[in-house]
Amino acid sequence: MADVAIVGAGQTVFSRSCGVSIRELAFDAFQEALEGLDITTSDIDASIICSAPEYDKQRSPAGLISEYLELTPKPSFYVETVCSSSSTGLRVAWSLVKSGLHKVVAVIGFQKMSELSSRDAAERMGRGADIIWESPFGLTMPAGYAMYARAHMDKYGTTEEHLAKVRVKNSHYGATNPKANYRKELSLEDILKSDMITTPLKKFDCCANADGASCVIVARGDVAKGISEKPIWVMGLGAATDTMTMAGRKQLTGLQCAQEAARQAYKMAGVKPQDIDVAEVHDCFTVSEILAYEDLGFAKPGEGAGLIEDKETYADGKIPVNVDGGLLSKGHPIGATGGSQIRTIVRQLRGQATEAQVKGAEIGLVHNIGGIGQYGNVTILRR
Amino acid sequence: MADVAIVGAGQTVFSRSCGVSIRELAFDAFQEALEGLDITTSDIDASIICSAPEYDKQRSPAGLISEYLELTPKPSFYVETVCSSSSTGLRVAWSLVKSGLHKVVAVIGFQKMSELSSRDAAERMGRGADIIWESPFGLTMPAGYAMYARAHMDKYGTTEEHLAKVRVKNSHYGATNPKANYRKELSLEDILKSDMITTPLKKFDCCANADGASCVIVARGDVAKGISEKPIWVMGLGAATDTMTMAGRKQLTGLQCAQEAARQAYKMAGVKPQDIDVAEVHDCFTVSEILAYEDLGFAKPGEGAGLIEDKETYADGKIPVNVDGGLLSKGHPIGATGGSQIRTIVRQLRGQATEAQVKGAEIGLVHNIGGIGQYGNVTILRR
Amino acid sequence: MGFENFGTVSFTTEAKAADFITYLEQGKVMATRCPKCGVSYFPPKADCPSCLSGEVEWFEIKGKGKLATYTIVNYGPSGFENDAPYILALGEFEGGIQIMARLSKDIASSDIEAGMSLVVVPLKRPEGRISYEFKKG
Amino acid sequence: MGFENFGTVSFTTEAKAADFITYLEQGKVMATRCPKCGVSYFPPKADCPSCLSGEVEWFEIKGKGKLATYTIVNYGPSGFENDAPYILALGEFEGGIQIMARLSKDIASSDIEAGMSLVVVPLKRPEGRISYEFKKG
Ligand SMILES: [Zn+2]
Ligand SMILES: [Zn+2]
Repeated sequence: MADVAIVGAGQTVFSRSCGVSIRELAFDAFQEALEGLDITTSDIDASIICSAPEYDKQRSPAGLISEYLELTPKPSFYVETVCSSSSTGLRVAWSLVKSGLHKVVAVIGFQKMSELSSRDAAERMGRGADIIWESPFGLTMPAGYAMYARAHMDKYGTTEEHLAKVRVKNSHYGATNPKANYRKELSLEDILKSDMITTPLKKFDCCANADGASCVIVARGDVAKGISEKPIWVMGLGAATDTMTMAGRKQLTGLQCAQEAARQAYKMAGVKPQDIDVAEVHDCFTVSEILAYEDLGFAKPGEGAGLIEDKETYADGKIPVNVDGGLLSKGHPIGATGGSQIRTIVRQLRGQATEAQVKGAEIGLVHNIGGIGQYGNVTILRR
Repeated sequence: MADVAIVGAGQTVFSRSCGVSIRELAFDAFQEALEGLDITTSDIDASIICSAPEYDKQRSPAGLISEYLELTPKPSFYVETVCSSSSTGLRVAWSLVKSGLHKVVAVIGFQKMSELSSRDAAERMGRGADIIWESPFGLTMPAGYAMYARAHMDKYGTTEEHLAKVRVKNSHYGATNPKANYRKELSLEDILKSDMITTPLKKFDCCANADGASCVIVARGDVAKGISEKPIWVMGLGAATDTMTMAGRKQLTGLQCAQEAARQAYKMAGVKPQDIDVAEVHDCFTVSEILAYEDLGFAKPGEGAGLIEDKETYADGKIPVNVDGGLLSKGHPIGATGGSQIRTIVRQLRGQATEAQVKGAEIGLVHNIGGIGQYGNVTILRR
Repeated sequence: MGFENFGTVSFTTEAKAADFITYLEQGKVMATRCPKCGVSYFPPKADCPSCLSGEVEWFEIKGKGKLATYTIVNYGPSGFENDAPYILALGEFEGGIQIMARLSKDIASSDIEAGMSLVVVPLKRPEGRISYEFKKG
Repeated sequence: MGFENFGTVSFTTEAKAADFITYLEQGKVMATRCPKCGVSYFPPKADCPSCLSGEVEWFEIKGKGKLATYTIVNYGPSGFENDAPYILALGEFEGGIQIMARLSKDIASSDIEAGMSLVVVPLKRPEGRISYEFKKG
């Protein structure tokens, strides 16, 4: 029986350029996460600050954000797995609580990507791969995912239209999400005719950089029941790592880190893919969502494209996925993304989603990937 | 009763310039940590990678090091509290094990500070304080500690000679530590006549940048007994955070984050300062060691200088401190430092210290501080 | 206007708290206070973590403080080479406000002593940059 | 000699595995193998994590591989602007070795297909930099 719960979840609007400092961004997410909770700042026993440090001008932002939110003298530290940093933060928060060290822990993710010039940002892109062996060839995040896309197409017949249909769906839901950066509905044609970035991925197959923050408050079961009317229980946690290099990958048609993380999470939660009522998956690229369908067991290997073709991942489909618009619509402020995904599932399970509420959702799943499939994180939550 | 143990601890030689890559540096520490243990790499359930990211050219080194050490597909992530990153790593590893998620966890700390030009390194120095409010004045790590030193001198009569005597002791022990970067014995005069960096701290009051890695292997109690002949038990863990800004500090004659971390660790371990047989404290500057004496309760507030004056922190004194030479002799490869401190205490408690073994040491303490007193970590270990 | 001309080197520019700079240009060193719960903040915060309000008001730091501690920095980090030596100090002011700033070049090092009386005043630097510093109070 | 002239942009230079570059200058693309436990590594490792030995030996990657996947990159990151478009590919070679490199400019994009035969060869770039690439095998 789960005895660690999420009692609050908040996020800022994700935008191309927030115009405020990272501490102020964090405050806004923190404020939303504490809304309606019967606690104050001083009830938080520890904080975990999550981001990708290459975008921070501030060294060691954990101390800075702790001071701004008056979380001192409670322990605070920084956790990172690139794009899945705040899911890793949730895993660590869970273990801090479960181990008995703490009762209430805040997981705060943020990224202010607009702080860097686009040239500096592009330089960081180049250092995301193995800097000795693969960065010198010009490997980037889109190129890595593009190689997965190509392999999937060659093996299973997935097409560029299938990829585009993921974006059609996500742009449809993103249009009504007030926290999303990109809120325009896109047609299949818009997407297919957009600029080719790295074959077969086009501009609209890719999510965009953003500024934003998220916050998730985790509490011990007994405490959770006392402070929140609708605690959401952490049922399963999975995490796995794959090689940094593309050369080391043993499978090119799916992310092994996600498959392994899913296996762990389902096992711990005691549920199966067909038990999931609503899911958030890491659609940094359209292809990533199709890989996720298969890696999570929503479709068999090679049958992910069929799921979007049949619209089964729409809100009224067999397994609604990214009905908040996903990273493709919301934008991807690296350290904040996992927390935003968790927030969506928490709201779905509480029946509080203002946009596309999946009726009667009881069990939800978050799939959050760091890097080009380096870090896989799967979290299963229950109302 | 403690049921989480340290089963292995290793470190590289700390040097000004290691000439190898960070992954290879990590390998050397990992190799030493696993020496004599009845496990292989595949028995390690998770890894925590610790460093200060400003010195890394590689983005997200956790994935890189995981691949090099073949720790994939097990989860791996990055943890940071500047200079105390690997003590934070130990705390997180403890909770991952205690919570039941994992049985064996590796904590790998590293830093290759020589990777940056000295100009780039100095630029990082400037961003270690609050970059909006205090960095623009030119606040650096030495200047922050110097302000603590001045306040301590003014209030308690501590002198520059007292500070220098800490370095005399630490250089004495460092001279025989084969892992230390600085292995020359220094006289009181050498130290007092060295270049003034930031009053009252002189060149030899300061530790130096270094390259190095450390590794600590943590295991669940029952597993620990099976794989190690001499497991060292984790009895107490304390962690606290103080404000990023100097303006926010409520006490200038001691580090509140260390006092609070010590209180937690003693309470959890059920021991008192006088029960500690040997300690490693964070002597990034000579004054830091004197503050640590008081913050840890080895001396009353204001009486720290007396402890070094009376040589009570030498190996044959009342409370031996930094008898491996401390950061002042070893050098301070930021992310690796905590693990190196832990390694020294593990070797002391096992009776395996090759240099200054404290006879019959049963209980040891590690005090590891991040930043200018932002992050305090105290760990109590028992043989 | 943001923090782009604040201090010797600005490491970041944007913040909700940037009104501080507008006031500083007008000759005032300001802190913030939460009108709901009364807590005051220096460095100024644009939000109140005590009551989670996003509304704060500005007030000027007036009166005399006293020197809590200081250090004469002989080597500055990158960008500060021409400033060194400079004296960093912490001053305690009314209402529990503590400020870190430099001691004015007017103050001879032989005159510096713990507890000495200080005021905090804006400092327009020759290159068009702006800051604040401590003078004898 | 380290990795300072490897690829289009070198992000770091020092490594125990830098003998790779010496061999590359001699026209050989090499991997490492642990003589104790027989495991082989590409990218080459200077240590063997399988048996924790720090001793490895070098061997040349010979023979033909086949194209596993690829992408035509139209926009490179900083420093790669002049290279784009370039084609990144993964090739599978004997003994479970997989290599990431670029496809040679000799290969017309219309000729590229999954499974095509490849060899990996050193590439001396005009600016004195060195790399390796896939040619038709
Ligand atoms: Zn208030
Ligand atoms: Zn071997």
